Amino acid sequence: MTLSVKDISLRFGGVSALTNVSFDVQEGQVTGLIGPNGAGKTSLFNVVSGIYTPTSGQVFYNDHEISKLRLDQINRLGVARTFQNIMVFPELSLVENVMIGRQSRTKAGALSSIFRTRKERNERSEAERRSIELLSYVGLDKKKDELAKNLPYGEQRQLDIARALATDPKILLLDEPAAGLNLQERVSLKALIKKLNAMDYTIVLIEHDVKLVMDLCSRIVVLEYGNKISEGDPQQVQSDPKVIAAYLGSGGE
Amino acid sequence: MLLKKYGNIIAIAALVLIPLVLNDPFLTHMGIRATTAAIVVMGLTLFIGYTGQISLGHAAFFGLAAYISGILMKSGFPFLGSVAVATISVGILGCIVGLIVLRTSGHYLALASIAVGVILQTLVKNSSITGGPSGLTAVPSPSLFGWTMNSDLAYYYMVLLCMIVGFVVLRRITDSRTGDALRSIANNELAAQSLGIPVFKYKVLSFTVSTMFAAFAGTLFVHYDGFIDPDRMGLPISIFFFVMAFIGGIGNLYGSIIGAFAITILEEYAQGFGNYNVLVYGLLLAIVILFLPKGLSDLPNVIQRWRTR
Amino acid sequence: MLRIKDIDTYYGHVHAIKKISVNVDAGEFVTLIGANGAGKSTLLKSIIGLQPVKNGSIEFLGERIESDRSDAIIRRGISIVPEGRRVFPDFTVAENLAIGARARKSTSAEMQEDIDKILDQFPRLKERWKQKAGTMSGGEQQMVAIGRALMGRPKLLLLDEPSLGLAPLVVAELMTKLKEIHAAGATILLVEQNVTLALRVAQRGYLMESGEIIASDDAKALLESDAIRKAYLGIEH
Amino acid sequence: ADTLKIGIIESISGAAAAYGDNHRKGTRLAIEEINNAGGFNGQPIEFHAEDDRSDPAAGINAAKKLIAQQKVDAIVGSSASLVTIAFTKENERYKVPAVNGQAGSPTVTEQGYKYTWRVNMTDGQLDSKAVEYFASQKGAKRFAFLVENSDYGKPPTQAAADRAKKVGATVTAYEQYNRGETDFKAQLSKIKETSPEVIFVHGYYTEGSIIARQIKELGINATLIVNMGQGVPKFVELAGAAANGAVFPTTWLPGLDNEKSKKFEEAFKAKYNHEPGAFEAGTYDSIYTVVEAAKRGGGSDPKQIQAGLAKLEGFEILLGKISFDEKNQNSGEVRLATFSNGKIVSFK
Amino acid sequence: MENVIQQLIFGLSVGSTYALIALAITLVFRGMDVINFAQGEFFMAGAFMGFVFHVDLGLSMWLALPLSMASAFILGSLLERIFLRKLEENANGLSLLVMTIALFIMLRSVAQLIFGSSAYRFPAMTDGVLRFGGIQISAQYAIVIAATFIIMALLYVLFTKTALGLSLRAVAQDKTTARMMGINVSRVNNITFGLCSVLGAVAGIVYAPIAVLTFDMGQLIILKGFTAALLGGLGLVSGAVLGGFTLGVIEQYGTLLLASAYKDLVSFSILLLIILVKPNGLLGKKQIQKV
Ligand SMILES: Nc1ncnc2c1ncn2[C@@H]1O[C@H](COP(=O)(O)OP(=O)(O)OP(=O)(O)O)[C@@H](O)[C@H]1O
Ligand SMILES: Nc1ncnc2c1ncn2[C@@H]1O[C@H](COP(=O)(O)OP(=O)(O)OP(=O)(O)O)[C@@H](O)[C@H]1O
Ligand SMILES: [Mg+2]
Ligand SMILES: [Mg+2]
Repeated sequence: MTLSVKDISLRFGGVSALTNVSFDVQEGQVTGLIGPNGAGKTSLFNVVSGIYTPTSGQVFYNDHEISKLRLDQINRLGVARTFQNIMVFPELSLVENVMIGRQSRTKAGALSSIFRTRKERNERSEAERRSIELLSYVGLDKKKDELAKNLPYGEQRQLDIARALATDPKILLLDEPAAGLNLQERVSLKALIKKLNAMDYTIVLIEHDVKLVMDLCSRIVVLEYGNKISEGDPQQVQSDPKVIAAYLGSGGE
Repeated sequence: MLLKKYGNIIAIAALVLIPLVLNDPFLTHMGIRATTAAIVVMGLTLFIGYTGQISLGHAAFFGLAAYISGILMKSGFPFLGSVAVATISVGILGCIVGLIVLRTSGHYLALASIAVGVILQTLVKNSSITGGPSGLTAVPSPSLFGWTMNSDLAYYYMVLLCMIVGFVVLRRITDSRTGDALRSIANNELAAQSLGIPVFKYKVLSFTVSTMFAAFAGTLFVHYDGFIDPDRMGLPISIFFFVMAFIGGIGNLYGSIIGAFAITILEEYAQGFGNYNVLVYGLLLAIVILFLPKGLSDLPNVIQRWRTR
Repeated sequence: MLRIKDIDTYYGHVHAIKKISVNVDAGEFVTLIGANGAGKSTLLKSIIGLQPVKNGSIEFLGERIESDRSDAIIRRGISIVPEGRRVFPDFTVAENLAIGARARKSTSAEMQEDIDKILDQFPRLKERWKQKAGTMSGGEQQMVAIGRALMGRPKLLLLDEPSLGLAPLVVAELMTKLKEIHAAGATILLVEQNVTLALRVAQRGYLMESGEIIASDDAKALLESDAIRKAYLGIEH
Repeated sequence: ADTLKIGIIESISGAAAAYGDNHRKGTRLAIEEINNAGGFNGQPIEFHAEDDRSDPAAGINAAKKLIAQQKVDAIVGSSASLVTIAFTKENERYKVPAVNGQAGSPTVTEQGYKYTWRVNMTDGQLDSKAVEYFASQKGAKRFAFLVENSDYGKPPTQAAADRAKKVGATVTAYEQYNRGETDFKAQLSKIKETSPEVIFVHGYYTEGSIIARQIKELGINATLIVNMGQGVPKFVELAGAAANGAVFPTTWLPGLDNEKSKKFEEAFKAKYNHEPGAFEAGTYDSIYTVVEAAKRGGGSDPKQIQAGLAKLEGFEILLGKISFDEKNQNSGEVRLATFSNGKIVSFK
Repeated sequence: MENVIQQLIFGLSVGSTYALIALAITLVFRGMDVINFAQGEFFMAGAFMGFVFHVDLGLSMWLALPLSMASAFILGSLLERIFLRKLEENANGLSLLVMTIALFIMLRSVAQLIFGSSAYRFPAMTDGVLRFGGIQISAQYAIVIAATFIIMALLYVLFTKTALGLSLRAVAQDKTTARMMGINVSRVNNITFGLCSVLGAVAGIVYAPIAVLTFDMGQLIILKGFTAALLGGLGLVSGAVLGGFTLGVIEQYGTLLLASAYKDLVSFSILLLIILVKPNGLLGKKQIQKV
């Protein structure tokens, strides 16, 4: 067991974004997190990645409590995320965007860069090579020198994934990675996630594309109004009347 | 093309040769003024331009180091020792101040930096070893190995050399992993942090380096002018440095140098307008902002865009 | 109602829209589809004057608008749900909706009527009425953006991927709603990634690729066309 | 013969601009008079003026420019002490004399520069004289100070406070304020508690006039002494009735009974439409001093002027007969004046 | 006890002048998302306009005040048209900020060219001193305090109850989207800047009798106004007023209890402490960034 969410509650003034949510993420699996709009999915990511401190409850990563850590510390432990709202570095090129992700896995300090030591130069060119490789995962290597702000919406989301991967995470939290992609592009995304999963990344996926979630995930957690209303494998969840009422609808897509 | 490739060398050659060829003591003097300012502005650019933060208190660090170095040398310390002690101690102070004020950001950081500036200024103004409000007078000129530097031209070359070294150092920082981290903070602090970048640490680092540049420039200033008073630590001077950084082109080290030279020249040129000098200075400033919102260093691009139109 | 003739749009040197012509007649429901980076959003931006067009002309209700200021174009009776939502983060839901009615200078009775309809459509917004839009969830923000556009009672409604981030049920309801307001007389231009859905609700469609229109036809015909099937639908199921 | 070229450094803009105005009026009148009377050696004298923006560094710029580029023979200025303190180093270095007729800080001449001369008295001398007079002649025992926290306000009043203690009076309070402030009730409340007989205010007349008003508002009953810089008609205009009875030490004031002063007053009023004050007189004197020095030194060369300055003993200017001490500081007579019904009159 | 209250009143009266400037800063910040460094100069310009109408032309205050307000509006919107309009397209907020610095330099210098370097007296609207028992406050300060609260109320209504206020705030948040809502951004900015100039004029005119008129009277007050606006919570109308009063009281007691030479040190240290504890000002709410 890698990630374990225990009794998490999160309140903003009167608004209860999460209420006593608990679940575990198994190593090497793709876990889905679904639920209606405003159910608290993103908030849960924000708690796990350290952006929000939970009002109560804890998050454990490999039996190590991380709910009190800063987000950069959590990232360094191996938890990376993408954002639902675009959060690329607009004024940096694509390759630079991804290279920022390499920061936590590189070491050179200000002094060694002032003296341009060989080690520093090697490390830097290695980081660049790796970044371009990661860009090719999401099909953006040809645009590597473009500024991120000039990318169309869909591609900015892809860039976000490459950037998160650059931190060499063990767990990857993806928040609606398919939003803004057309069907064909969703197919590539699906392939990418499968590939990553095969490469031993543990993945947590928030998506409103139910088909994508059902195809990819071995386990699914369903939230509604901040409460966990269901959990299980795709079959179980899909046939859970509570989930159908709250989220899937009886018609089905 | 040629300019791009040999631009640096041409620029350095010009900076070295022009004062020598023209041999106008006043021009040399303005050169010293501009290069000294450029050192502050380059450091400020690291913090404002690259890291995306704001400081309106750098003049206090500039002035404080000037005082320290001046007092040390007056009390018998060697030149290099005074400069080093002043720069390093102010750098340490900068680090401590950074640890405190960088908890805020945006306009509140601007205010916090102003507050720090005012506090330091008031302390200096009311202390007796600094000469109080009357300032520190008769600060000795630098002397190296028993040779006293009292030629302006020599001083100019010394400051110029410092500026070039400072430029190279900053250039290497900004072109490195550290520079990447700083720019990511300027772009999106939260995203940067979620990618494992210790944002606060980098901000403090950037602030400390920039205060050290200001401090170093302050020592160069005081041993040249031989005089400093508490007003030089004040908000107007901080704003002045800030404007230089902006006019040259924020987030661009060449811009810092261009900005420092341009404002120094602009101010001096405006003198020709007698009573209207301040108005002319303000107007020219406004015109630059209006037509070159990305600063003077953007001029080539603007011209090119204008040509292709 | 909207006649776009041979326009070009550039981002610096990037030629994002290449000599495109698009017509939307009064009362029509038209959709615009295409891959990432095809130029769909750019076309919408060009229509409302946010991205200057180089050549050609844009007519709205018989008048040339391509060199008008954006706000003036909007005030002619156009509303937009922009890409990336762009709600006003410091405004509450209430204020965001109110500002949507600014261009038209609605009376307060009209506004109340519109608000009631919108809250009916998105009950979630009622619960969040006084919350700052910037703190809302992605889908909630999308609802605000859609509601805000509807507040303008537009003659022409432009939607840039309105389904983005919405839960499946909400998307279905949204499409029904769009049909409804279309039936009530509004003209709609819809940009969507969810091609099937878009072509099901719209009457006519344009297919864009690298800044050009490569096909345009009846929605049904497009849905069945080989080009679309190959590019978008062939792989489904 | 060579033309005499004078460089003028004055604070046209910045914090000391009001005093730069005095400087400009005084010096220009003198130059005009001299040139109308045939100039120096039959040639009109030339001048180059620079704005020091009330900033010492800008003052150094100005001095470098005037000396190195304009090749002036002497510098007159500046209105601001700190500026003068900073730039006179250049005069020393290039051996070009500087003559000051307005700056008040003792440090200007205390630095001991050979090429720096001052014809007016220091504020320290003036303030101390005023305090001494009140302590010994008027039997005042309790003095409170309210001064601008700057080089302008502090050093002279500290000297004056020391003098007060020396002559057996007590200093009940020594409060400070910053340039530009407009409310002094906190300081005045503290001062009021110490029930002083005299309140000495040293600063610009803008703040000073407000202080005078607020002293009345708080009902403090003490004689107000202000520094020379405030002893101008503007003070009355700004302070209104509150100015009445305020006393100030000065080097010169209108209505003196001597030919030179009368002529100056007339010419000044004709040119500028208002009465001159001590600063206009001092700066006017500084130009005459340079020209006379050139005459006595035998030419317009900086060296000759410098030599001539040393020979000026006894030369009569508005401020009295010149007598430089070993630090080139002129001494002179301190007069006390007061505001009476809106007019400046001698204080008895 | 009486003295304590008296000193508090003194502090509050000084604070009200800070609050007046802070309110205008708040207006521009809410409307244009920029700190207007030229606000002190609008204050100065307004005071001089009042002086010209009231003293030079001898008009009664009832005429001079509206005339000054009208001229101030014209001045403000003119400046916006010439110097700021072109920058609004440019997303870079710093360029607006630096432009207000340039405006500050220019306005001040023009005032000096017109009115010279010397000071002028603005006659008090009333000379009276109000007394409550042993406690006194000059009537002019009472006018300033009244003006502060009136402007606060007006701004509050503007921001929360009017369509213009809504547009103004929308423009400050996101100009492009504001345009998509059919808002004429340039016109809104023009009005905002005009209004901030009007506020400056009102502040200048009610304050001028307390002090004196000089071309550089805006210099110190802008720093205090800026400080007050942030201290209370940037962008909040009530924050500007609270910040102004707080700063005034802090200064008053700082001067009373400690050496007056260290007054700035005391007040800025307290300020630094406050913003470290409350990084969004006294009334500002903690911003939780939603991602
Ligand atoms: N900072 C905040 N302040 C107030 N309320 C908040 C804040 N952050 C989140 N919320 C509320 O918490 C709830 C959960 O939001 P969250 O973003 O987690 O939803 P979600 O499940 O990701 O929805 P979506 O599918 O629409 O993205 C929402 O109703 C939102 O309005
Ligand atoms: N600001 C910009 N500068 C330069 N190029 C841009 C800019 N914005 C968009 N582009 C380019 O213009 C093209 C069209 O972009 P546009 O955003 O219109 O695509 P789209 O069809 O809306 O894509 P998506 O479905 O991802 O939203 C893309 O190739 C993009 O890279
Ligand atoms: Mg979400
Ligand atoms: Mg798009």
